[in-house]
Amino acid sequence: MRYLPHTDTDRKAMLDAIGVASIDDLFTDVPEAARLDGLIDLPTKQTELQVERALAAMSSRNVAASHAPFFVGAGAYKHHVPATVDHLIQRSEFLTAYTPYQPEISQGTLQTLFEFQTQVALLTGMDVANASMYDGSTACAEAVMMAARVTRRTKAVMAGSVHPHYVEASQTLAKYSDVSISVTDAAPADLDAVIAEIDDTTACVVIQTPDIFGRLHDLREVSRIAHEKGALVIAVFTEAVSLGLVEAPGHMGADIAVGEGQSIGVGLNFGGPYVGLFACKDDRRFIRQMPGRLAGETIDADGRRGYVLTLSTREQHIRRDKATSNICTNAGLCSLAWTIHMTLLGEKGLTQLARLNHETACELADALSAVPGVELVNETFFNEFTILLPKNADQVVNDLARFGVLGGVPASRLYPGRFENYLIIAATETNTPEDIAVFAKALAGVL
Amino acid sequence: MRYLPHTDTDRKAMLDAIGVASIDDLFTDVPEAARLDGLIDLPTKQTELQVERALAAMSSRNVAASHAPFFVGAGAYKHHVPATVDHLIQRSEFLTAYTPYQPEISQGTLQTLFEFQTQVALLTGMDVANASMYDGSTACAEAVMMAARVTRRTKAVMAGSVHPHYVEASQTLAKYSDVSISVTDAAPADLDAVIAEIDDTTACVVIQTPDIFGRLHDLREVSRIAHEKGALVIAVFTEAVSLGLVEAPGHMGADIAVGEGQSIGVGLNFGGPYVGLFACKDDRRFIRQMPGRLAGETIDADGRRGYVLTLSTREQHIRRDKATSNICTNAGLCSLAWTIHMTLLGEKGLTQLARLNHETACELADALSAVPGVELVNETFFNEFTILLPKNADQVVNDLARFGVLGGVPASRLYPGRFENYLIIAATETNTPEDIAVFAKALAGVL
Amino acid sequence: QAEPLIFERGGMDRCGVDLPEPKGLKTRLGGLERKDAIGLPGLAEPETMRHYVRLSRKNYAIDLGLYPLGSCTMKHNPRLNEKVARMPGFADVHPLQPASTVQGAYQVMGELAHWLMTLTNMPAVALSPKAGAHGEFCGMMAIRAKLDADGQTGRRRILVPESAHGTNPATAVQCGFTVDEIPADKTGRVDMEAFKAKLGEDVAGIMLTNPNTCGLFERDIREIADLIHEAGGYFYCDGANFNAIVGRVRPGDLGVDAMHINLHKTFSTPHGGGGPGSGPTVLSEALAPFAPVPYVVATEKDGWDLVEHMDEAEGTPFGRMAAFHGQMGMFTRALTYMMSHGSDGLKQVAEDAVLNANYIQARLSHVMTVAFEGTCMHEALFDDRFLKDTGVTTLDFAKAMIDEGYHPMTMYFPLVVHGAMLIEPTETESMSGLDRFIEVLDALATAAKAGDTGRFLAAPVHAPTKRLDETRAARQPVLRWTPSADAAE
Amino acid sequence: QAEPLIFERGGMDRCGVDLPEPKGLKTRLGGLERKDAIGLPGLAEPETMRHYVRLSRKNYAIDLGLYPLGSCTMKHNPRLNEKVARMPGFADVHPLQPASTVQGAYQVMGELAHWLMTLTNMPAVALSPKAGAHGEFCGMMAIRAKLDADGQTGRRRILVPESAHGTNPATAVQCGFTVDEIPADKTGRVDMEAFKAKLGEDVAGIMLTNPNTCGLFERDIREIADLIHEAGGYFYCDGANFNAIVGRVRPGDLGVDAMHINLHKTFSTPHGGGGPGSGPTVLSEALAPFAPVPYVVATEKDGWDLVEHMDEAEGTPFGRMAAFHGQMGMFTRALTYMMSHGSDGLKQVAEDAVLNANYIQARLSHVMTVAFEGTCMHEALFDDRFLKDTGVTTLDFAKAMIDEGYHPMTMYFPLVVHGAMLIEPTETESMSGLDRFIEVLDALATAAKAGDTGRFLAAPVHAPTKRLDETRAARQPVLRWTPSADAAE
Repeated sequence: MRYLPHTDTDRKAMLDAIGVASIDDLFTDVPEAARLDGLIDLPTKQTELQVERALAAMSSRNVAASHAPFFVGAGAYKHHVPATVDHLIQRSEFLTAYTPYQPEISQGTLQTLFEFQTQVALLTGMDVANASMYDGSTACAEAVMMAARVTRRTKAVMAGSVHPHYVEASQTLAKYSDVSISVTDAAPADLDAVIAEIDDTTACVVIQTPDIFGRLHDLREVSRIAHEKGALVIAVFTEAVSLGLVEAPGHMGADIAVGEGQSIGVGLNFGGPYVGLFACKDDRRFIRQMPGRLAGETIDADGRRGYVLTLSTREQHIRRDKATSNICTNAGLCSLAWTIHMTLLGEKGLTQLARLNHETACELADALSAVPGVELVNETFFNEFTILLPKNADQVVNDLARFGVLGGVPASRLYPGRFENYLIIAATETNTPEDIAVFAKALAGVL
Repeated sequence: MRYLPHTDTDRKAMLDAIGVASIDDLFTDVPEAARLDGLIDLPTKQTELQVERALAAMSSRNVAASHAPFFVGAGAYKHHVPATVDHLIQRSEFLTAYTPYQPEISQGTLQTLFEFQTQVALLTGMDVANASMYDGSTACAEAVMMAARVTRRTKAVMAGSVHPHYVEASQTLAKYSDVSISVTDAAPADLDAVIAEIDDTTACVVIQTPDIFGRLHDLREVSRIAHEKGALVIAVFTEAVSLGLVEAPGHMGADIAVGEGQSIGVGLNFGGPYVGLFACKDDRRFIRQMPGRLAGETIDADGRRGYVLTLSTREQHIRRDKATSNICTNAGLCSLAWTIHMTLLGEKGLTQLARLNHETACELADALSAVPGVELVNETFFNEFTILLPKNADQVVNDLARFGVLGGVPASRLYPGRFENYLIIAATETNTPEDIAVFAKALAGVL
Repeated sequence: QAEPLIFERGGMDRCGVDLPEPKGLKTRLGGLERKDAIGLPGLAEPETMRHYVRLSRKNYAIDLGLYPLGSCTMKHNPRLNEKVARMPGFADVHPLQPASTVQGAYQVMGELAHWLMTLTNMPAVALSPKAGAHGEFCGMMAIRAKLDADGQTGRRRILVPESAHGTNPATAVQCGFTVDEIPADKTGRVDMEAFKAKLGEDVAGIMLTNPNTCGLFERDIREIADLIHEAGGYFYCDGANFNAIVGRVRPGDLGVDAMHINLHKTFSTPHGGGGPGSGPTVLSEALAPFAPVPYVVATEKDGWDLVEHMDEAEGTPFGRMAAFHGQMGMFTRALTYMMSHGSDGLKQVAEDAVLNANYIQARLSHVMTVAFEGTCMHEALFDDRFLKDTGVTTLDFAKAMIDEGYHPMTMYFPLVVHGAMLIEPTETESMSGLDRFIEVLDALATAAKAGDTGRFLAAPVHAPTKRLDETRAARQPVLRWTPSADAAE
Repeated sequence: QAEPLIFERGGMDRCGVDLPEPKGLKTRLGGLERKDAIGLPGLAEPETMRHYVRLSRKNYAIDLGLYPLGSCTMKHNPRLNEKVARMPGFADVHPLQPASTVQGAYQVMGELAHWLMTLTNMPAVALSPKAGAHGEFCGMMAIRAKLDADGQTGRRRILVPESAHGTNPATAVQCGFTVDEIPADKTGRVDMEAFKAKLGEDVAGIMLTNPNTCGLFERDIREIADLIHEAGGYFYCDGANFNAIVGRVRPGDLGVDAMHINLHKTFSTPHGGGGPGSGPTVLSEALAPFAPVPYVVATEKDGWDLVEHMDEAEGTPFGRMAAFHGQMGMFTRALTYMMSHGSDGLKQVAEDAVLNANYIQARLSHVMTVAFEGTCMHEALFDDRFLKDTGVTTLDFAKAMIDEGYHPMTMYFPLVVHGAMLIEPTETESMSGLDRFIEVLDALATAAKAGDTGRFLAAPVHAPTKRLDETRAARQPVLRWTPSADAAE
């Protein structure tokens, strides 16, 4: 087999050196009943050519986002990723390295993480950030638990317009803890409902902006009220590009900002792997309760600057059952892709990219609003908005797919049994004027 | 522009440091009449996304070999290249390095070339090989010129069954030299015609095996006769994989062996870049007359083994008008791909690969021979053979393409006005039994 | 050479992408435009390329040499897997596209699930866990949900061997359990007497790594499974070491109720400097109904569908682990890897992994001290007795390995052994490669005993940095760059 | 660390690919089966990966730092180009497929030809030359064919400046010409009086690099063109330095008859450790009819066709340069690069390239000796006067640069300058990057003058090897590995 270097001669020589007669002699600790005689009933080995063809056949059964007018968002967005990003993350030294436990031979990963942390902090307007989480949804869930630890309170309030998957992931993590989560109704007046729920037992409020329907929220009022009651504000975002144009959570009073970084550098990947961003205030109470890895600056024996993983006394491998989280990986390679893409963009590119996204969405909103029977729900949006249709949105999306248009996410897919005529639509810099025209025409056709 | 690091502020500061007022001041040596005022009439800069889309559109107008039953050969062959090969040649340190003129910081390239030279020598059964040529056809042309220099004779005899492009490339290189090339008729009794042409003025005979029609030739008799008359034998091959199963030119009396290495590691690439293999006897007269670069072993100041480019007194940058060739590049990255693929294969893989190619061709030959009206021309072949059709082969190939089958090369495409009903067909390890069945059925359909 | 941070080299007006000029349309942001500069420097593409290529060269990697981190399974990462993961039908599809446009993606999930269930002989698998620890969480949530469904609300104590990965106790607590440690016996395995003594009506289950973190197969595993079941608890198996037995032993045959499978270990998806991982979790008949959403199911007409809401599920899912469907990019890689090896190749993987570890243990036992007698599984565990009175610690020994061109093994874990050195070579190392590694360790051990202490204390000297001050980093945390904080240099 | 050769590590029974077992069919080889073992060792995939990754790290590369090789234009290689070249419609098509199945490939050739002709203001281009020297051969063959067609059989002398690339005289000879050298004047340009004196009835033409190899624009180029034309000869322009003027000056406006364009220089296809290159050659009205086959033509119905036989051509092609149609893999990369830059970006390329070279020249002129006065084009030429009496040669100075982390500049070329150092930074270097480079050269020059000779003579000490003995390699050539020849080590 091409990945296994031993010849049978090698194996024999090694068994001799060990002093056993056969490989079976090394498996004698396995209870006899569990020792398999032959092979497990699965196909046997295949050549590279065969495997590549089989997987290519599966790949070809999917409609790739680049091969259709594409408007699907709701937590994952189609953006152009420069070729440089994918080239760099495939460097052997990044791709095939492990967690930088030996910092002297891991400075590449560590310095990159330090850059990542700084970029995330700047982007979110927060003080510090960790070295990434699995994704936005788990980052959100961890933030809720962290807020409870910091405040020593047990009630979390989540706006109903937070991505339902994020709400569910948070509920799962909190399920058997002492934290209880109350979710407001996903109605237009989200923030009022959230504010109404804040009391002296509230650990945190969780608000997404732009929210799942694409609406922007000003966090300043809710922050003021929450802080008055001793509660923390967790700001959530699913579209990191929005922060190039929209006010940062850190500048609107958020104590913790979490979100999905997929838009920058990572690509769609059918939902994963993605990269969770996690930032908070520079406060000892916060940092000690942070989940996940942190890279920090230090010096070496010669006094020269270097980086290490630090503050690991929060973590499971040191603290075990007292750890802040059971997490022991970050989204390493995805955070690297994020940092490289962000470095290519810089302030200039990011703000321009954000503006292009917004303008494309504005044009799309106008084009779709002009389709008879279609009503634009949003007053505000960044690159995603919701429309109200005269018929079932799920059916419309399937009809559009038959016309070759990937036309968004029916709100009912996220809120089963609700919002059945609502369609959530995203536009990015990858959409051309032709895409928009094709979409509008197809939509008119299927309504 | 994304590849240009200067800001306008930088440019201004640099002009100041130089002491000129504007960039135009650095172009004052250009005659005024030739100084362009505005922009050349071509499109202006485009984003990465735009360019990628435009090129993808062009790419999609072609039928890729992997997307159709594919049997086209005649000098370039579809083989599976392991993913490892393409990954490694994209390593920055290989991809973006130059010719190893500074050996101390080019040992990666140099050692690889040394390995390449050794592998080529072993594969061809010759003593030494150079660091590669542009491709097989130019390697062939250079071999003819080298033979003339070595023998101080001026007549070259080429078999008519050498790839016509190779013959033409040789004729072009010899055109204004004192070497004259006589080409025998591309008839069945090729070698007899070549032997008949050998006389005391003959510098070399050039024979391809497998030849353009796929036929194998035993070089021993012609070598004996050529050597008796003081002529050299140049063996040509266009399918390097054949040497895993067929006797090597070096073992049949060849003095120089040249060929196309594309089959190993390189891929189809619509005809280029490829990698020319060039090997010869270990004889001072030969080596001094060899074209192209050579890597050689030496030691460094500490006595440790290392590699350098060597024997450059043959080359144009030293010898100028007295050089053995004007060549000053090799097929660097392609020779690297070749060496990596050959290392993955090793003796075991190469011989097995060759056998699979041959067996697939045998099965294809049987399947096509069974189609009514089709006659197999070859008595011997490796992975390519010629069939005689009851109608024009060019038309048949076009008809097959409409059925989605890429069915070979009409001989008349290489010999204009001749062999109009002959079709040259290649089979490789990438052809499945289904491919063969589809081809036979389609062929029966279009005849 | 020191590589500056991008913040020290980039600029606000520098940019490595080209974008069309915005049209200047009126915004619809409701007045929430970002007001101040963000402060993110950019670099042109050539500078970006160099910065990260140069940084990369400060890393050690599998592609450079042996990476014998015990418990991490640092095996060769085939590039075919990378190629497949980038096929447009996998890399460029959205998780919420209509089912008709992602049948091939669902098929990958379906086929991967089939392979994992068959290899483990377990009836269900949850694909969505995003890493090993997330998989542990999945399995323990299923156990908790099952207990609650059965009204076993008094069962809240989870038994965890002291040699366990730290994630085990952390996960148990996260699911509302308390942790009760079981000691190891003198053979490095669960002390059966102690284990039995801890069984009782409040026991929810046991979390056991097998092969365990000492690199040993738990000989009494069937008995442990039977006893925990008899006691009314469940058996969570930490699958981090599945590489040692894949294709030869099926955890389902050992009485396991839940086990996560690290695709990034056993099935060779790349570690990427710390992630992303992927931790599908197989579940027994008892736990299967509680599997989280979403999951794929085969439809009647030869297609696939996704069950993504709890009320659509057949059972009673404990919830959703994360947004969307799991680490698709890892699924394609792992499936590619499994299909490449096949059932025969995977068996060979386990055998060669175990062969290699035993070869190292056998050949180094005369100079280093093997922690437990007998043959090991896929990793060889040494302790620091051989360094006694040398003044050289396990850490020093590890750093000296760096100077010899090797990544150190896992240090100080498992905790049951003093100064542990846990060496996992994996099956993708050649015999000649192991021989060179063994020679180096032999020479180092010999040097340490011969009193060449300075060499160890100063190590590493051939690495991109000298030994780094981790204490300082923790005492005076600098977690981001700020203009003023370029202090050291 | 020394990396052994594969021949020292691989084995005949080791293999890094999987293939189906052959069926054992009867062969049809006519008894020509290979009899003896070939002797090619193999390695498993993981070992192959490590071997070549480790070797790669012994190379310097553009992606690691400034690579100021004069005359080589070592600029940034965008990865978009690599991605495009690998699109299946380009990388996985055969040159002899039916025209209907490769229209997109012909389109690439057609569009590339359009860009090249427009940028040079020349009416024809031959795409098939496989490298710069091959392009020279193409252009000189066209001149020779034109002369012969016009019965100018007495014209066989080609004028070549002494500063020319070695390929120029070698190529001229290859086309049956003799070479007559023209000296340079004291400004580093063609000595016009000497040039005029060499004109005559046997003159076939001139081969001139412009900007020339001293990095200077030939101010009298229009006069040279006119004079050579008046004398009945043709003007071959070596286009190696086109990067300095692309987008700002069109060679066709200077009276050029033929010029090759190194796609791997001006248009950034990667150098790949020495190739592959690509040298399309533009031709004037006079030479166009002699262009080699094959070439693409637009058909009436919006498609493309390939003219591949001489008798199908409109003109009288001098022949075929090589099999198939040229370096398609370089065409796609170069077209991608041109479209990315556009006419505005390419103009900026020339300007920034010239700006950077002049910046280096200006800032180093106080410590190093500039060969010729005045501003330069895209490369700065220094001689070794500043090293006089220091005991340090250009070679030593170059090797010392290696220890400072830089690839040396081109040394001892052009020949017209003593101890030449030809520095071409290219436009993809940033100002701050140039500043660092300048500081290093300044410090080295200062050190040399200060008598710190040992440092230079010992250099490099921070490279993968110490200085290598090139004389030994040439005197006792070892051109391949043989079992007995592992002598040194």
